[in-house]
Amino acid sequence: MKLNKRILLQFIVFIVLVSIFLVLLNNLIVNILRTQIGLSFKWLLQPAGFALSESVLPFNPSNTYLWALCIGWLNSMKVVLSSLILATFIGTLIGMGRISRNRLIYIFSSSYVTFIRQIPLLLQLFFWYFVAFLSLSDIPLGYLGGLIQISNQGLFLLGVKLSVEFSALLIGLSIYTAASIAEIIRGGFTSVDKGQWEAYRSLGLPEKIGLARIIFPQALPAILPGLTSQYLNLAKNSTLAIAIGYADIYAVSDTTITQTGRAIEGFLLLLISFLILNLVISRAMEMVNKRILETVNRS
Amino acid sequence: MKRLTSFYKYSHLNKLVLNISRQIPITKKRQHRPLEAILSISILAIFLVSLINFFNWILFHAEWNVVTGNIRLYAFGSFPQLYLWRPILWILLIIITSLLSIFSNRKSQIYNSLILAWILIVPIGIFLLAGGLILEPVASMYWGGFILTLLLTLSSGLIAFPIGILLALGRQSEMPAINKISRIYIDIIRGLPLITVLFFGQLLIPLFLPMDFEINRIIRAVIAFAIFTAAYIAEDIRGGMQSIPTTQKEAAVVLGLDKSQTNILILLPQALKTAIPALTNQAIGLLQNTSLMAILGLVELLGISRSLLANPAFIGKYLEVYVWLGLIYWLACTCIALIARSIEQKMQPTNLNAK
Amino acid sequence: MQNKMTPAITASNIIKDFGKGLRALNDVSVTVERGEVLVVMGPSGSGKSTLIRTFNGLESIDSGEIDVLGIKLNKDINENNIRRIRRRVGMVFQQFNLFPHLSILENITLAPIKVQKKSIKQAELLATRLLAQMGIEEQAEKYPNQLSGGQKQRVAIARALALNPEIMLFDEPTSALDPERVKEVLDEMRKLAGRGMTMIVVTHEINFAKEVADRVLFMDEGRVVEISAPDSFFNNAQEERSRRFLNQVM
Amino acid sequence: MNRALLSGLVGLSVLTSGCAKIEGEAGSRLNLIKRRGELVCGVSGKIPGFSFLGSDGKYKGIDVDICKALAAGILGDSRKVKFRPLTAPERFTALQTGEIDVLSRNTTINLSRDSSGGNGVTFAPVVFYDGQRLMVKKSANINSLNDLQNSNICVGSGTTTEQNLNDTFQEKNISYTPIKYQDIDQVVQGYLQNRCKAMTSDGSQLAAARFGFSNPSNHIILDSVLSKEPLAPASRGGDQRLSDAIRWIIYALFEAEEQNISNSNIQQQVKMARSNKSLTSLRRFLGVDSGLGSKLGLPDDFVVKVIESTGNYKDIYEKHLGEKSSVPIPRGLNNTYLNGGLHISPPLK
Repeated sequence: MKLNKRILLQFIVFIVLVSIFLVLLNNLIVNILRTQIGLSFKWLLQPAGFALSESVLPFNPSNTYLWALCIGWLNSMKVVLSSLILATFIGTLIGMGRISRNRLIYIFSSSYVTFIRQIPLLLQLFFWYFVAFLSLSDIPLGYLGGLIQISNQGLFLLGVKLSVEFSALLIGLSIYTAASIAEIIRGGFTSVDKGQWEAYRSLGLPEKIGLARIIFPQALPAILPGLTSQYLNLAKNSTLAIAIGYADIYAVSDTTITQTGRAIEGFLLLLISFLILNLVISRAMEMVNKRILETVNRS
Repeated sequence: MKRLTSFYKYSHLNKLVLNISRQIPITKKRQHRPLEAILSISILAIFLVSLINFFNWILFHAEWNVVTGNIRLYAFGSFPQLYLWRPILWILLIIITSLLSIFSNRKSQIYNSLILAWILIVPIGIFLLAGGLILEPVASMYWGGFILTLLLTLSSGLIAFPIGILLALGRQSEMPAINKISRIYIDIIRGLPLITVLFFGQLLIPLFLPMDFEINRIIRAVIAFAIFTAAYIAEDIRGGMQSIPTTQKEAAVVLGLDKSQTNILILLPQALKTAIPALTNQAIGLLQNTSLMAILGLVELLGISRSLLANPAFIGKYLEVYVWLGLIYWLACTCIALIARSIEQKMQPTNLNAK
Repeated sequence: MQNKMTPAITASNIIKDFGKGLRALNDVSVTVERGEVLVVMGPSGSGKSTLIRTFNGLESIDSGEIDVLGIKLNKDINENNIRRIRRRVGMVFQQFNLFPHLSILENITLAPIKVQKKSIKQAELLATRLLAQMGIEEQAEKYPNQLSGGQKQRVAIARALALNPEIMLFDEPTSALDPERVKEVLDEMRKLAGRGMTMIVVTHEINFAKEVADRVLFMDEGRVVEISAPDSFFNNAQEERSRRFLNQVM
Repeated sequence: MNRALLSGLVGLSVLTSGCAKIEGEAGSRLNLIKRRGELVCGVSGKIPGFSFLGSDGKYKGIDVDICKALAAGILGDSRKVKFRPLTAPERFTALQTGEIDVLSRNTTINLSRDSSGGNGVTFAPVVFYDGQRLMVKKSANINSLNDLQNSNICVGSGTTTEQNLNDTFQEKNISYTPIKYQDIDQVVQGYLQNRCKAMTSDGSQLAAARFGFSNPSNHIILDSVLSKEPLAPASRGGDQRLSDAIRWIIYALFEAEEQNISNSNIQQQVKMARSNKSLTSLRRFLGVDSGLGSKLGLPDDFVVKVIESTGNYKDIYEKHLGEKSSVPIPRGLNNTYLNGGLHISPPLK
């Protein structure tokens, strides 16, 4: 009797959901029929007719919409991967600062985390783009003997030119994500038993070696899952690129949808490209995870 | 407000001192290494220089008329002057409820009715803003600025929370259909950027509705935020439920409680308590995320600021506006954190009997 | 009450597998009479906890049959029967398993109110009486983590008794306690036995077993090795394995 | 999905859509507006002179006043209008889903937008003739498009502006990098901050933006016109009663200017028409003799209501874009045909 009730409950939930779905689908079909456009993906092969401010591979307006979307996706990948590295770097530093015995470093990194996390990322991006970068002059400021140059036309890193949009997005995303990564790193380190810290200190091991050889390997298993989800968040947040004029996958889709009027098709493609982006990151992290755990276990 | 900030500062300092003192016994004797000293001094120097520059700008270079001249717009959008008392009353109610949540005693009658108060805040707010019955109606197009940000945050949070709980329970359920549906929902939504969900809400929801079926864009935004946030809340609560030892469930069923009683009376309350920090982050995230509606054309706090920046009188005053917005968001998020922390502290069993 | 002659629990040939060739219970048969105190002993991993957990359906069985107060359990899970049994059988765990978010009083009154649909007043009256019996009535408003281990376990016993069960199962009730707290819990169990409660107790407390038990069941590797009166078990165990065990623990 | 199920679904949809159509014809949106007692108007909200948010929280500009005129004509009261700020991508969806009644958001008429196979909206008469142009800094020494070889150009994304820019520059073989922003305020910021050598938009918007700059004379708008941009209000396609009403209210604004009837002399004109039976055309225009309004489903004196509240086209123009306004733009093509412009009203008879 109990079993029947359960099957009935599931059946009801299922039927309700399916009927909601069918009603929505019906409305969609009605609405599509009404506009007389129908569903089609043929437009993907028509020339896009718009240029992109930057592209990883060559692109010009006579290329197809499909290629424009691919370029948008690659641009997304580019900014996600580079922010991911920078965010991890900053996040690790700040995270270490959060467990530092140096009061100044501790206070600095703590206020970094609380401050950055209480302000919307979108606002931060506006700040980095319109205030920090575009307020600079045309004449580049050089640092480190000219290896890094910075101006309102972008960043020059070792001769590589990065556009302002890319640089602002890179820095904004990295600084924002670093605050969360710092918390994960800190959590990982504090999850290691206090006795372990006391143990290497009482052995007279230098702090650096103790951290690197004793604490870090034990903290890693606690850090990696959190890190993966932060990387995925970073990828998702990269869509805010549209607010500061970087041609990422969302921005290109948005333009495409406006120009073609193909909202549903465009939206579907956007979803698919995001699923792929997510998949790439989580698979890569799985591999890294495995690799790291292997080496850690070996050493 | 003043009391609130000083309270925060105080507890923050306390925590800081505690943290530092906790680390002292391990250090025994602190060694000062030159590298560390240089690092400290340079951090301090950079910090001070930027601070001085910043205050210099704030006091002597910034032109604050873009802020001071438009406070009403930032706060209420284009809400008609005549009825401004309504949103003001609502904000006062929110402030009072927040203060009560922070300062009231757990055993007091007030504390027990706080949950109801927080739930009622949303319909009261909608009533005060929209009007109807005895109040003159005000169309939602005139809502904007901070009250719209608040309304979006509170109402989507209120809708997302029960959905999140149901999804978390569904995700734990042994019934395959319900389990699968919840899981698919959670996985898909969590895999998507918020902006795409909002985009869906603003541009595609109308396509899924019957022709001429008008649905307010603010409602569509709330639906989109709720759809999005519910998936995250579900995962946080599920995390909380997984952290409860299975023996709790055993103890409950042995007492003859059935599945739903076990879930509602035993597992959920404990899961919610463990999930409070995570849920706080969700609430803060939700408040911040409402700013994305500025991209999609809603005039909430960030949106109204961008409309203002388009006014010829204020062109180029973005730094002033961004600093001002940053301050407001920071204060609002800090308030959420404060409320959550005090609730969490009151829920600690050791504090339960404390006066 | 209606059939005083039938045993409280009859387990016949029950088998429980944990998979991977691990057999937790291997053809166990045992009968517990009404009013009897059965102490179950054995080395760790011998299956004694698993055995008593099968009596109220916390563990399913793979073959055989259990009859608890006339209600039958077998390899087909019958939720309805399990629920009927649980209403009449109380259980006390090693780790107390009190609900940390509820006060002591709420812990005890929860099931009477929600399961037996008693009024709040009635349930609280009962709870206060039970707490008073155990000498911890002043703790009623506190929360579990403000209590000592012994107090917690007594609350757990009170919680189980609040449902007025016909059988009580104890799963190593004193193992998690500080030595000085063990006595207060065992005293409560003695009182309970004195009132004629049917009890099945998994424990390592030999003195308790000697003093209170009607019979001792000794298990090893999922099998019942021997089952006899405490006098004969402790002084004159029949089986080699029992003797070896007793040598180690005594 | 099962094929039979799918075809069944489509059949069902056709059925329901048929019903919807019949319903739609019976109840024009005009009736809905009257019943509601309010007109919902979509505007940009970010273009000085056309529609932008004043510090008093009210929208102002020529697009806004067109909406007010429509409200006055349809409902007899120019205050019975609500403004809904819209971004470029959502404007047509908002119209199609019935979220707004009228779109008055500097929208260019073109074939794909007007046709039933395209965006399927119906355009009212052009209220502003514009052309896409480029603005550069004086100091940059740029005189023609060719001087913009290899430079960055700030442009609003997803607009016809972007497409025109691309078409023109490709034709002339000038290579450039578009820096694309979502909204005009960002385009202006990007340009002012030297992210781009030039910004492009409709000439009127450039002029409006320039007027807000701290030093307007440091910027010049190039003579070359990249495209013609006739801007017009729009309503949902297939609703003739509503689109007729909108069209003729706007024509009335032009006609009033041609006849020199403005908000300052309208009462006088009405008096005159009432007392003098020989002024047939004036009496018809002002609704003293009944007939015209009712053909549109409007009150007979709709013209009076419109002119009373917003004035004629010239009054609206002078208020928001005239020499004394905050965004002065010479009338040029936007004058009546009597003064060498393009605005002309067919006879209101």
